[in-house]
Amino acid sequence: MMPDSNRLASGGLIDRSKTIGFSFDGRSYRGYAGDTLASALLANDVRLVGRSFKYHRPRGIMTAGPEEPNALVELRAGARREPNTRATTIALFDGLEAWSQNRWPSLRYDVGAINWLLSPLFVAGFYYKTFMWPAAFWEKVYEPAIRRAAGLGRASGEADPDTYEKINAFCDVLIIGGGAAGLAAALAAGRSGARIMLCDEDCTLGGRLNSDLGEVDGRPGADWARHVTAELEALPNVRILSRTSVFGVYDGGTYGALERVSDHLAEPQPHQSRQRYWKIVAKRAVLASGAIERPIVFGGNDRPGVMMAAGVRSYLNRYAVKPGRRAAVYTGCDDAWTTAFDLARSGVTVTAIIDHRATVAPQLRAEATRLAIPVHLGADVTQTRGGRRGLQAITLRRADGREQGLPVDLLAMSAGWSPHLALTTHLGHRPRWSEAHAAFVPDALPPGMSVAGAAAGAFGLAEALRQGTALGTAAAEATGFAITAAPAPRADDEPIALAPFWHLGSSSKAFIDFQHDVTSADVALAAREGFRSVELLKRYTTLGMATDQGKTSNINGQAMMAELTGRSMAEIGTTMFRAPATPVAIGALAGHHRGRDFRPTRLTAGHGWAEQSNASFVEAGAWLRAQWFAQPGETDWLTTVSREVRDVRSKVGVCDVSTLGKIDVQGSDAGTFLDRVYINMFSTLPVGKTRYGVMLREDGLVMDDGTAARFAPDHYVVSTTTANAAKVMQHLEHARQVLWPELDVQLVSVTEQWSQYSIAGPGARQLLDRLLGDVVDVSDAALPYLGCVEFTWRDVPARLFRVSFSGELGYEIAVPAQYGDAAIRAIMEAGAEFGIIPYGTEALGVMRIEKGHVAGNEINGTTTAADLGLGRMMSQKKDYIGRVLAHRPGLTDPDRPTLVGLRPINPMARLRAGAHMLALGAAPTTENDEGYVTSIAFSPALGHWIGLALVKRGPARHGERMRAYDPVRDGDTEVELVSPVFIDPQGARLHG
Amino acid sequence: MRIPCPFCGERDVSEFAYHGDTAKRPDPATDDGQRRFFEAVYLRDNPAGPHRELWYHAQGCRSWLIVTRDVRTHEVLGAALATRGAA
Amino acid sequence: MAEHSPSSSPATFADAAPAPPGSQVTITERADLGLATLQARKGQEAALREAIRQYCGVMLPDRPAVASADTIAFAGLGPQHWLGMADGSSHRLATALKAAIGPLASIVDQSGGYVVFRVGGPAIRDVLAKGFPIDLHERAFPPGAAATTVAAHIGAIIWRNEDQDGCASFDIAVFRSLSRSFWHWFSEAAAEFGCEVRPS
Amino acid sequence: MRYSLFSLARQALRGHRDWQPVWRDAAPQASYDIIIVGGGGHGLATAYYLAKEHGIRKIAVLEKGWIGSGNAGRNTTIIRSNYLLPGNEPFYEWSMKLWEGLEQDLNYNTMVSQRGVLNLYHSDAQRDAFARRGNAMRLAGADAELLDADAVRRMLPFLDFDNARFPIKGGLLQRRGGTARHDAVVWGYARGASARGVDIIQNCEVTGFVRDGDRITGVTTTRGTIQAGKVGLAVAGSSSRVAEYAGLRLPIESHVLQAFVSEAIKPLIPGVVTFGAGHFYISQSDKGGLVFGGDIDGYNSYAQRGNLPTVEDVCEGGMALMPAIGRVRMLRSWGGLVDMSMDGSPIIDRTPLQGLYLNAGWCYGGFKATPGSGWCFAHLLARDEPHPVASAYRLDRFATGHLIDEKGQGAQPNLH
Repeated sequence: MMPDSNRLASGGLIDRSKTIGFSFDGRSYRGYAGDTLASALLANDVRLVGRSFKYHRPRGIMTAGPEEPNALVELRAGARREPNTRATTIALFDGLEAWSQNRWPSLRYDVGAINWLLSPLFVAGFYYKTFMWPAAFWEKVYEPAIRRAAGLGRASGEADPDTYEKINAFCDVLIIGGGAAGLAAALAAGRSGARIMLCDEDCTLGGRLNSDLGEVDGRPGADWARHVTAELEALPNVRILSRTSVFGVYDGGTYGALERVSDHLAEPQPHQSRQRYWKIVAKRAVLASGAIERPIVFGGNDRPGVMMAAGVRSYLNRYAVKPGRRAAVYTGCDDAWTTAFDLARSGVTVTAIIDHRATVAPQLRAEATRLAIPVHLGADVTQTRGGRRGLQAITLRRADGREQGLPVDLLAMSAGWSPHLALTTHLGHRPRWSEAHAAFVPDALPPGMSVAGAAAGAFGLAEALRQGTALGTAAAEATGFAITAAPAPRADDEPIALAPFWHLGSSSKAFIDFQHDVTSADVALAAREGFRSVELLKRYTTLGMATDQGKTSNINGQAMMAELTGRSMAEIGTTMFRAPATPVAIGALAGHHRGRDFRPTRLTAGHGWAEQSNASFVEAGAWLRAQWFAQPGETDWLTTVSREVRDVRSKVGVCDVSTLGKIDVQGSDAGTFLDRVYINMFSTLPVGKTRYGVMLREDGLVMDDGTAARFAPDHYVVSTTTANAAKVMQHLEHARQVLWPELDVQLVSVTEQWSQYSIAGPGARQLLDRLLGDVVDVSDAALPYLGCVEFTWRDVPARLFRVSFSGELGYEIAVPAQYGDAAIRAIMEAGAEFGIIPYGTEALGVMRIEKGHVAGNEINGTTTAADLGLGRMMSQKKDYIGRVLAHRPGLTDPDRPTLVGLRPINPMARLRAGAHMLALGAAPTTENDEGYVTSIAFSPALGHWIGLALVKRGPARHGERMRAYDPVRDGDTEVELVSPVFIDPQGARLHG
Repeated sequence: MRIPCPFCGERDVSEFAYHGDTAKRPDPATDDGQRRFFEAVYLRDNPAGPHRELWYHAQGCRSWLIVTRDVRTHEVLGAALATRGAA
Repeated sequence: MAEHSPSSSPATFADAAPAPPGSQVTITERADLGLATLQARKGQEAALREAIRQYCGVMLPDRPAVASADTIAFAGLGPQHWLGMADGSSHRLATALKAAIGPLASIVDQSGGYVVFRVGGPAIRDVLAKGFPIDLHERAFPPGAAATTVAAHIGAIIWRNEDQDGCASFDIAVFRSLSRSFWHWFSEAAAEFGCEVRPS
Repeated sequence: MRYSLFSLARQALRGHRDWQPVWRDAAPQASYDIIIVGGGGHGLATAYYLAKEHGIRKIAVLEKGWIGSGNAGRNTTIIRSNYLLPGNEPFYEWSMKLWEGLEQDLNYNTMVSQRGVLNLYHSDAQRDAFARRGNAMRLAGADAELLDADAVRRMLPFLDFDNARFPIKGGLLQRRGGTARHDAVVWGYARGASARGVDIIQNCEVTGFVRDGDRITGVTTTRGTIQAGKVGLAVAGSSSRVAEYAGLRLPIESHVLQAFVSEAIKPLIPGVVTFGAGHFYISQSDKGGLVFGGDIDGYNSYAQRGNLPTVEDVCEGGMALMPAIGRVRMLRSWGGLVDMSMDGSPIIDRTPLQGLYLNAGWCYGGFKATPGSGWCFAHLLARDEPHPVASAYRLDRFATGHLIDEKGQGAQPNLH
């Protein structure tokens, strides 16, 4: 075959000086810059491009746009493979590689085509009626077969190697669509000085102007579009985004759009994203998204070579490609006659114009006569014939009922146009049926949106230009920009006449949804079985649910259902369009936020020091925290953590606790305020003291715990857990602003301001004395347990708190975070002589469990203060958030699981958190479930595992033996319930 | 959806945290406190129409706002600082 | 103790590629910047404004904006809530403000809380648009405008300076713990334009 | 007509001319023993079991639109019984058992597919929380396996194990979990109920109740007043609105939950996978589309549509978990109105009004509950006592404090 055999010698918007090599199914071809894959395939006389979903029917290119249902390919290879990519929208690039889909072993010889023989069985919903026996066969036999057969293309299965970006944009007027109406709107609005964004999904602005031969302002439409584009590009207030589809309308004038930045290249340039997801906030929008041509439902209408009439014009006029050699046109609409005329002028033999209508405008007939095209009015195409190569002949039924065969390899069809109005319905507004347009047209619109051109049912060029100008002007004016009225661009076309018709009864398969192989028989079956709502029709037959979103099929299916059930189109209505109006790559909507950039990482000021100290890190919410610091020779984490615990309890250790939330509370009512948010009293806390406190939610359950330190009568610093810092801040702001705005209290987060290090162990005081002795007295008398002090250390403000989570003599020292790195190095240096070691969150956890302190595992949103053994802290003297509802019977039930300690009977046995507590001998059932293990640790001091658990009536059952039942880890351990305080119950070490 | 913060101006909904209706905290001293608190905490206004609700501008000025919003259309009908509008 | 933590400059920029010729974006850290939040005590807002005016000649803005005098500036963060800024003062700004204002406001040192980046260059708005969900256009965000918002999941305070070298210049304050993530996002967003890291 | 391969083949030879409507499109009669308001999965299942298990003869299901037009057709089709709390787990396990026999019971292929549900964990604390859940499942007789990272890697090699912000440490697997074809569930129950004499009345919106003092004796509708011995509400998403007609305030907010489906592709994902460090879950339908979703938008809504922050959040989670889906395109999104209850768990109970019964508060998890919910609601309506596995779903539990709060978020519905 001659390469490029269907290319016209001249014309079109392609650049013949730039030849592009590409391959399809492994065969090499040539095209030109400006081609799409579809136009280049047609130019090379490739007609069979894919196999249909269910019946594996041979399929060819049907349209020239994003509504294409048939010509879907796998584009690119390896990790960049993109399934289901429409050949009609892929700009040709050098080295492009595409593969047909849903066939095996090859496109021409597809074993799946055998399904065609079984097609009488494979009607709508056949699987609901069968495949039920034997039951076990579903997952094993039937479903795997169905799953293998379904889907079209294959995802790569590898991580997407390209990058994506999100961009925010704001404008006065967003114009969606850069065809005649959109360009006219942009020109009118752009000249006003308003900030304009113009988005068009094509690589070149102009829309149908690039495919049709009509003139605007006395020059060819495509020329006019170039000219207007240049003017718009010169305006600083206009931003043009080509290759950009607006895919969704959201609340508040927000629009989602996808820009295909480098899809027209083999791969993105360095630092270039593949696609950008734009989030556009617009005060006004003009929708000029055009219209979609409707196919006709007749027997064999899916054969390669049966194409949409306007698509054929695109191939002829824009791409200089003849999609066939002998053509016929089948329509009920004036517009498609132009296709016949353009074909004839391009040298294609047009054997017939077959119009369903009995009469048409005389000038159409005159032009047909001039071009020697036979015309059949009141006639239809009832059948097609052909092989894998596609269409060979059609059967024409004349007005008098006689049928005749016509040998053709191209049939251009058109049942008229449907406004592409998906974006008008995303906020729940429904279109209305217009008899005049024989189409659904926009009715109520999203706030701020107007619709111009074919999208509004103005199918003629002149009217589209007039509407675009008028609505562009109005939109700019509405955003406060004055317009000097300019006339609309001129075109002298006639309004398009059409008579709606939808389908012909046919003995063979007449396709409605080409991609999902939904036929007229399926719609009839749905009607018979009661699926009469258009929504049920869609769900039962899968009409419109394929990747083309029913752009070409919905209306025909709905019309047929209306007819079958004796309802009008207005009565039956249409299904709703929902975002995205054009399918959008999932990667684009994620943008930068994947891999390590999924969420930002918070690092403490001492992070670099910890890295240098061989820390292993653990995610704690957004933070990375040092989990342990392995020393040379330590090969497993338990050895390291046990050593850290022993060293703290025998010498001294330091732990970075900067991640704990810190809230600065000031004001003359600060004490009163804290009394209302904590269950215990804080207004009575002396200056220079800290106190442990518990906060409840208003529902009476524990929200968080921590300490508050009082540095002045009107100044407290509250600490929160790492996990709940933001939640507590929000909660306190709610209390301050919403509940008690009358109080004089101010809050600000100082979590980030202070680097804070916990120094614990018998050597802690000596170390601090060495470090700070010249500026602060750390003696027990001056700084007793729960004391706190502010001071200046080496010209830097610092704070010291005598608090302990480990049960050891403990302090926390805080310095402004810009000095946090210096501080930890100074602590380590001063601590060297005392044998200081750094310890991580695991050792911290071990020591708090040894002391029976509750943490996030126990404060899990379902526990009361009493459950955690903190019930006595609940003040009887005051009101506080959560007090009233904490006294509901369900929260004071003595049977509630309550905190206990656990000790394994076999000292070698390992405990695991998440095990459930059962009485010895009790069957493992939900009814016998008495609680669960919340936290576990290996206690180096005791030499065995210990645990904390919430067990029904736990505190009354110390000494009782139970099972810690953990079937998911094959665990079933006998344990004794004990006090949760395992170490130093008298607190001697703490006060040491 | 965009919320007009009285301090920051109109911002995307993603900057805000939602709290629910504007039920006031009952007087804890009354006899039927538990019933009143139960109603305030659990029985929510859930109309299909304009709804007065609390939002927190967590990623902005940290103001609590009372926003009136039609929950059928998501149209925001007004927003005020809770410190002023709570009365 | 005057060393900087590794989560801010210079380690933040340690992975920065050399700026390609013709870079259209610049970034630098405003190191040693003094920062302090002020919140008016109940009923003291007018007195606080007057005290600040007398102290440094600045009228506290009642909206998201920056007002400045020679060496000190205040950004409106929220109702009756400001961020004071002074070059080279580090934690001493809060001390100085407390001495000057006394009990009219709750004053809190935040010099360690934020890292402040100064960004500019001809393509800076195109870079910021990839993260900042606010309108930074000339008309919407003139010099002196400020906003607290979120960029790429990172909370940020941004304000616009007077233009520098004919280009818009912005300062961006992010929590210190997030400065490395912020830089990572920024450097990726700016890569297509070329990004020059300038010493502070 | 009984469905089978044989009947299908016979009809194929006859051009499928003899198929009958799957359910009768009934007109309202003057009075019924029991009226179910809401023609979704729960309402239709309730009617089916009332007729089949309890022999109630005069039942009507009133649907304001077309059956299945609410959440039954707007979910991500997942079935599982991997709950934590004793108030929940036995109920969901009972529902799972009903799923396992549903097709044979209904003679309708609802495509129940037990391909497994895997919840990934990313930290030791999360592993232990999942172990607690898995153990609770095992106590209730459900299946649960705790997998380590290697086992997950063998199942799903294309997850991001190596470059992740939150590395995958393992997962909790319920092999019996999976998906079912949501619309088919509606149609199957409708067919079964209709065949047992239930009147399924579409385009019949309830506009009020007929009261006799504190007793409900019927409903007013857009198609006239209908008397009833008992009225059961199964109108999740609109529960507060309908209950308001009876003067009831419910512990429920209506929220929007978005979900998404991609273009169909050849099999990639075997079962259901959930991300433990973000809001994302995904499965692949038999038609080939990746069905995925995440968190609710988080504000009251009756709009059946959401906004972009949630779309982005879901896709970010998806890309963080499985960057192999980056080039797969999102094809459709939808929004369902969900009843978010104050503790995240449902309500199946009598109301303070005699004759009025409530099935509500399913949050974003009602689909998997469909058979169990219908079974237990039917039990309650027929016998006036709660079914044992649903006995914790009381309406007064918020007042008494007997909450069933799986996530521990308290009375903050948008966080459940």
